[in-house]
Amino acid sequence: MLLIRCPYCGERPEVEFHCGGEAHIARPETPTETSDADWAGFLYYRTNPRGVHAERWVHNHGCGRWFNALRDTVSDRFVTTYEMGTPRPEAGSDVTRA
Amino acid sequence: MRRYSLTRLLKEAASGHQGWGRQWRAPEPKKEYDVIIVGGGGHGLATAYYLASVHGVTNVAVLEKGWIGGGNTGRNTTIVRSNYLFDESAALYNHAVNLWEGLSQELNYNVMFSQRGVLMLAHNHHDVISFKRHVYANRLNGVDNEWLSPEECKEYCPPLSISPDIRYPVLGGALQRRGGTARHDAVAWGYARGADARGVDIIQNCEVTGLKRHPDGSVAGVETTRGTIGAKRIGVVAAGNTGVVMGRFGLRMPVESVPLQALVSEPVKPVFPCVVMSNAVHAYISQSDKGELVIGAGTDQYVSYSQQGGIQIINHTLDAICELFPQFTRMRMLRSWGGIVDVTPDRSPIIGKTPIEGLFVNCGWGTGGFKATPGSGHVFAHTLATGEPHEINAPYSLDRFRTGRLIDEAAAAAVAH
Amino acid sequence: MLEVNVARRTPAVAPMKAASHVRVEPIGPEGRLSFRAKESALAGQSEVAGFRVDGAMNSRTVSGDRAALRLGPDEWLFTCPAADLEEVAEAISTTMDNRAFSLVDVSHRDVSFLVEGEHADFVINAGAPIDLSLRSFPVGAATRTILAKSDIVLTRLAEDSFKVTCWRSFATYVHGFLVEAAKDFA
Amino acid sequence: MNQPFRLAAGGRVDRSRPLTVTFNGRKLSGYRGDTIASMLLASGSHLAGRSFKYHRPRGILSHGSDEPSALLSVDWRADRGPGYRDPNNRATVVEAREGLVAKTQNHWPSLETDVGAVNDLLSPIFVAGFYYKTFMWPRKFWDKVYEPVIRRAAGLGEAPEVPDSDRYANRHAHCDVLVVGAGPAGLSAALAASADGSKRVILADEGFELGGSLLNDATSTIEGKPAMAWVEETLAALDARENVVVLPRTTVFGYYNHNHVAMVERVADHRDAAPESLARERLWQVRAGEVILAAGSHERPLVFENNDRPGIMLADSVRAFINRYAVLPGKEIVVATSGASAYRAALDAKAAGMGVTLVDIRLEQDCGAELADARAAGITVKTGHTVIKSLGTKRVTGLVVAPLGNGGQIGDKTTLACDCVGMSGGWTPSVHLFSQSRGKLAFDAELDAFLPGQSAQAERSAGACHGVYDLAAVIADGAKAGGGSVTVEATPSYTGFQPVRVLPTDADPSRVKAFIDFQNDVTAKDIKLAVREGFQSIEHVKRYTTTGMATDQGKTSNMNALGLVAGTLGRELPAVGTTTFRPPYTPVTFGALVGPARDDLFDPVRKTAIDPWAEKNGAVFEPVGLWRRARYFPKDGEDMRAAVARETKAVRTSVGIFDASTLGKIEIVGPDAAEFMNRIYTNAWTKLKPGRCRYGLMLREDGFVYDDGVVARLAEDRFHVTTTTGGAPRVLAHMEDYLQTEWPDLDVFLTSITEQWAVIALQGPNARKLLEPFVTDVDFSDDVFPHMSVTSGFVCGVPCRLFRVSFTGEQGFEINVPADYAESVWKTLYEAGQKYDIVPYGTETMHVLRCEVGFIIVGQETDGTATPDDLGLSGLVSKVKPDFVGKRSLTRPDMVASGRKQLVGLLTKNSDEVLDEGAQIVDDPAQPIPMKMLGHVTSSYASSNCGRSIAMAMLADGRSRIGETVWVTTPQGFTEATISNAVFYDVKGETADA
Repeated sequence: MLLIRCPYCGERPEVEFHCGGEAHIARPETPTETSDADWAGFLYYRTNPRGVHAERWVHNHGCGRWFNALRDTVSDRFVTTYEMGTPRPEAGSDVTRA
Repeated sequence: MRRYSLTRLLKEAASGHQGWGRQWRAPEPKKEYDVIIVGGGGHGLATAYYLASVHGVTNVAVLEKGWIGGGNTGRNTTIVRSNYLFDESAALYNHAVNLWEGLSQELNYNVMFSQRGVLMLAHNHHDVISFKRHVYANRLNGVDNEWLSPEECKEYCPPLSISPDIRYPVLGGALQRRGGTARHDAVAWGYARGADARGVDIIQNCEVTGLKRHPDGSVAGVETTRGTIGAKRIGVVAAGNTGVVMGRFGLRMPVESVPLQALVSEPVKPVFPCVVMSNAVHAYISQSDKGELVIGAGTDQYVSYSQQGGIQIINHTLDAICELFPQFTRMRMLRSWGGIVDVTPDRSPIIGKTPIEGLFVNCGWGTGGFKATPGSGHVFAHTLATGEPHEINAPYSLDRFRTGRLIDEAAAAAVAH
Repeated sequence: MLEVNVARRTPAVAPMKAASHVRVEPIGPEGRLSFRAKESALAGQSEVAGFRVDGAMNSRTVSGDRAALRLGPDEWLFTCPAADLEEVAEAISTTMDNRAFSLVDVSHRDVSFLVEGEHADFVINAGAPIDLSLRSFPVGAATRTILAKSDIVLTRLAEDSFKVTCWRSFATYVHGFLVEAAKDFA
Repeated sequence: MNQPFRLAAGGRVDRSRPLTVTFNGRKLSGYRGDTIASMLLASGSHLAGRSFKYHRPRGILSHGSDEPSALLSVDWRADRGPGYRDPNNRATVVEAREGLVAKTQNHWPSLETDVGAVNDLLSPIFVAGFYYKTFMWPRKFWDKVYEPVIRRAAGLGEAPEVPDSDRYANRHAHCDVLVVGAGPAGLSAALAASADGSKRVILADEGFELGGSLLNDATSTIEGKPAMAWVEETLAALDARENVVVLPRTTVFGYYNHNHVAMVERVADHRDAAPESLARERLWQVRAGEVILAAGSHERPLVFENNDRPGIMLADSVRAFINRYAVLPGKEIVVATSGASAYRAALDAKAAGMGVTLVDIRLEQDCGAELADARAAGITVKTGHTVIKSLGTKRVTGLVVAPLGNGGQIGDKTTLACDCVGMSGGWTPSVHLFSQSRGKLAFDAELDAFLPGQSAQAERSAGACHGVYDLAAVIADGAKAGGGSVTVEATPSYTGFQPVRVLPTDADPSRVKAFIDFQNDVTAKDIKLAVREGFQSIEHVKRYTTTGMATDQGKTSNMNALGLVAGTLGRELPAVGTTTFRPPYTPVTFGALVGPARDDLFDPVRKTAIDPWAEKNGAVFEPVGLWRRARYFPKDGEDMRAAVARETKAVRTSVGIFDASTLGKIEIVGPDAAEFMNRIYTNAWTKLKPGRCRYGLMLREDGFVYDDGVVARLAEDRFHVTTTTGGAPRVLAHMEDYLQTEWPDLDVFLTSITEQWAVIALQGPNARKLLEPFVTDVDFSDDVFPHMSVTSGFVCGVPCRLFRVSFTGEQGFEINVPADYAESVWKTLYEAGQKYDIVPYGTETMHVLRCEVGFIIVGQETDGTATPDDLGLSGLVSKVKPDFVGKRSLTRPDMVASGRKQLVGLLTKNSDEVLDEGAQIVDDPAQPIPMKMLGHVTSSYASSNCGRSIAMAMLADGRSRIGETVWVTTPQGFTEATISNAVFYDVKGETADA
């Protein structure tokens, strides 16, 4: 079970959280003017990297806040967590391989 | 290929089994192949086998980064069934079951396909409607699936508790008698042996690191840890690693890879006659020929390539198992493990063309790929041989995510209101 | 003339006897208000109608018979005597007038239990996965977390005394779970 | 009592506490501190079971949890009745207790004479993977004949037949340092880690006595004192420290992410008089700052012909039985070894009075001090010798040995008569947990072992599992891992061994049964066969031969198998790879993993405030998500159809009362509340006036219907939203997600009030007449309080939110009252309703009534693939709003394509016939299979108000086919139905919309 550092509550066990998938996928400003292909890209296409992954989590059984995290998908190690709306940190942009 | 048979087994026994040769060669990669298959799991090996046996395409290589069958093929709960709701799914999975039924004989390799029946339990009014919808749709699609009363469920699976006092009483079940289990490793090995005998090169410990393309953009071959290998067509069948391989080819995919766990108990004498699945309480269970209870657990919620999940997933699965089978709490978990499954937005696979000419993909089987192995390989072989999808896999295109024509079995199972 | 003031309260759970020296007892009616406001709206003020809103995250600040549980950056659970509820709500609305905030009465949504006695922390840790050592969860700590298969709000009243709050329909489960866990300390 | 092989004195058993257990019906006697294995040996017997495949007689190989052979079915509480028996318990770790009832397994008719032993004669056929090569003809025979036979032969013990009578506990714990293993390394580590009192330390050991290898060591000294004296002092010191928790009988079995470690504590099974309330086992889920692994090592068997005979055991186990249990494993022992440590066993056996011969494969010059010590003790030592085979059947009677020429040729054989053999093929560090932590293993050729390499988590290894074997060094290594440092004087250990995979022999290796995996009956020739057939990765060999896949998970066999594969391939051992270890370290009961989550605590049963009344009044309930809801209220003798017919009629003719409390409710508050609603729902909210309600429809971003419900605007900045019962949690989560991550600028707050307000629905022409007298501060006149209005007031004296809404088409009210008041308000209204013949109704009647008037239920008519237009609800989709969740997806090509399934009604030709919900629809029932399916029935009821059956369906292009006839599946075949509008009942009199 992962140990996740909520930016508001500190380290808490994974069962208090829900993962919301890849982060920083911007919802098109004007969906009606977005092509079907681009809309599909927004809805469905994901990076799914082997290495550091930016993803959304919500502390839904805790403070209820959404936040972002960088996690290595090979080691499952969290590089960092950060508040919604802040850009992806440089930290750990290196991709580990196992 | 020297055939296996009882007589040969007896002859070998007399001579100390010195006569058995390799089940498949370990060749050096050639400069070029007509078709390269990336991924030596069941689906990839089956694809190679049918390319050779059905389409006469034998200049084929299967490139496996580790050892064949080492991914989800060797890590699943070996359930085979085809009682899916939508026409597209029924066609695909039933195609597979038809092939399963003759597979041991066709491959001359006993894959121990055991049609012990798959019983899916209904625990609430909503399940009942959903399962009856399946039963009726299956009937009209020629897929066997029948509705059983709780008493009939108990009769078919004596260890089952149909007490009205349990948390989610059993209100009935949908039984597919043709469903069952098979010996997962044997499927990979049998296809490998069959493909090898027809000239296919199975190359293990060979990881694909990049794509070579012609000036016109079409595929020219792959970069691997064992050098560059040319190819006219390439089929990626990399399951959990699809995103990684396609990423190396510069393509983004509508898949996410998550851990899926499973476990077995210590072996005991026969106690569980069939496969039981319960979506409402999330439990799958059967008993292997060796006597182990084989239990499928859920997926973890996050993308991971670690092949390791959290213990809370195991706990919840066993909660459900022991609710339905309270006599099993004193059984012991012997082994648990994780696989990496690639999941699509509609939980249905992608089998067909990609934006790159000559590059084809077969992925997104999620938690249910093993059962489809023969059918998947068969239609993907057709796709690779002809360059066009077989009518059965035509609906499973990448384009459906643009048009919205999803094949959403998961959603069709819907949610309790 | 028809008597219309006939409604009476019925508690969510009938108390069970825990055969243990860890006591698990339902707490009676209580005024509970879910208060939400962003930092900007509070403009640095430290209290709202007698409820402290400057407490640290996941802590409980008591002033008289009123307590404020800081459950999120912009979320508090205010508790007060059931009888004071309306007056308290009035006061809060007045103080917060023409500022963005939310005040919702959840007095009947929630049910609370007292878990008390030596090893009360072990009893709660039978279902709650968080660290309850005094170092990590001191007296006065309060947080939303999980107890087995239910959400709870957990408050530490004293070293061996906790308040467990859950939604009404989960009360029987939570109560049953705590009583079962307490058996280990019979 | 009869313990011929028990030493008169010594050992760690408590002779003041004699006890007896039952073993295959006969009494075994022993003492507290015994295991069933030591008691069996004390009685002079080794025979403890039959092997998995060949049913060969097997004895006791080891003295610990790595035991592959001596597996027993144990009834732990025979005196308490059924539900306490389980199979496959290792005799070597079952702590003896008065009254235990143990049985051996996998034989018929008896342990001594087992018909299955015929397999041993057929073993030339039953080689690795033989079943892949046969049993294929005739095809049908696999399921019917071969497989059943194979299954009956396979399997070990019998599964429990009755529900478990024990309870199990769970505990989440946190510590700074978790020490795994209480041998010399672990004790030393715990001592150092806890020294300054600042760290919380947990020390866990699987044994029932702490001390690890030192428990079996009667001769070594530490700081001049007997080793066990050091253990006792250390334990006393640890007990005195408040920051230390010491857990015996606690197996650390799983090492998960982020130092989440799972252990199982055996709490009750060893207790003579454990209260029934005491949990049998407790699962510990520990989050550790760091983990110190001091798990020790496993001794390797020697691989030679018939190395599996009863009486042949590991050399160190011989020591354990003599020194710890004061039991002689025989009278005449041959110790066969490839290394130094076994000399201790020989010396201890000699000292205990056994006749001892030592056979060492190593040459004189390769031996150390141990050789001289043994000879000095008068032990005959044959160096440079190999073991050809053992003799005997159910007990070893001799060992055939021979000298090895320097060319490796076999010299003259001699037979050493014996009734016991202690063998040692060297040592394998227990790196299981390190490997589970996903640390990388590194091969050490010097020690012929995989050792912990690069760590993946905050963990360190110490002692034997770290490749450190000398006692003094082990204690120092432990202290170092614990963050301290000590140097102690201790008896030098005999260390070092010469790796041998299979002992040299002149017999035809293809005929010899030399066992690698004792439980799964995997022999050296099986491994070689697998390699010959092209299985060269160790994972392939494991899967093909099943070596290492038995209940001992290959603890004693993996290195021998690995070495043999490498040797056969002529590769370096690491090149073959090591198998990755997965949890659990030893098998763990499902019960421990389930813990309290059984019966009433499996899943919460959510009940409404009115549920007690419903139960008293004979309601039949149904589960809806976690909720249980009243489905209908049968009167004497009524079945569901009759009860529902009565309830539905009553609602349309007078009044019915319904508990709608489970509907999800969310209070949406803030200046931007209306804007938020506009973005979440498909329809517009800006113009909705406070005091008015509107039906709202919500999509997922992919355009499919997600949820629906009536929404009331209580004030400019306050909405009271209702959702479906099942949808409540996900709708709130969906809203929070968009609010926080897409529109953080909006000033809106969401609060769940599902359980704050219980909801009593009064529906029917007399609803208002019944309700009005009990409500104060509310004007019921239609112009002030029309259909789709909301107001606040008092009902029966308590504050309420009163909705005038209808899910039945009749005049209706939904009275929201604070939950604690609901039952008494309900009772009051029900009493007063008697003069209108009020009926309580449940979900089934609710479903019928709403269907009669054409209301859908999300989750019944919809299945996650329906658009608003499919449901005929395009009117609810705003054309003017620039955007809302899901809007863009609605214009995707296939969302607007023809042929989509649309909501329609179906009327059966025979008006009494009620279609099956889920039934499929076709145009031509005579067409060949696969048929073209046009849609399916989503809802279907007998409607007493319509005087016929009614059904809703999703049908391809259905709206354009009204009036046409289709065929619908029935259990027997097909039936004819006419497509109609999905509205079946024309509400008479004062309707909802009046």
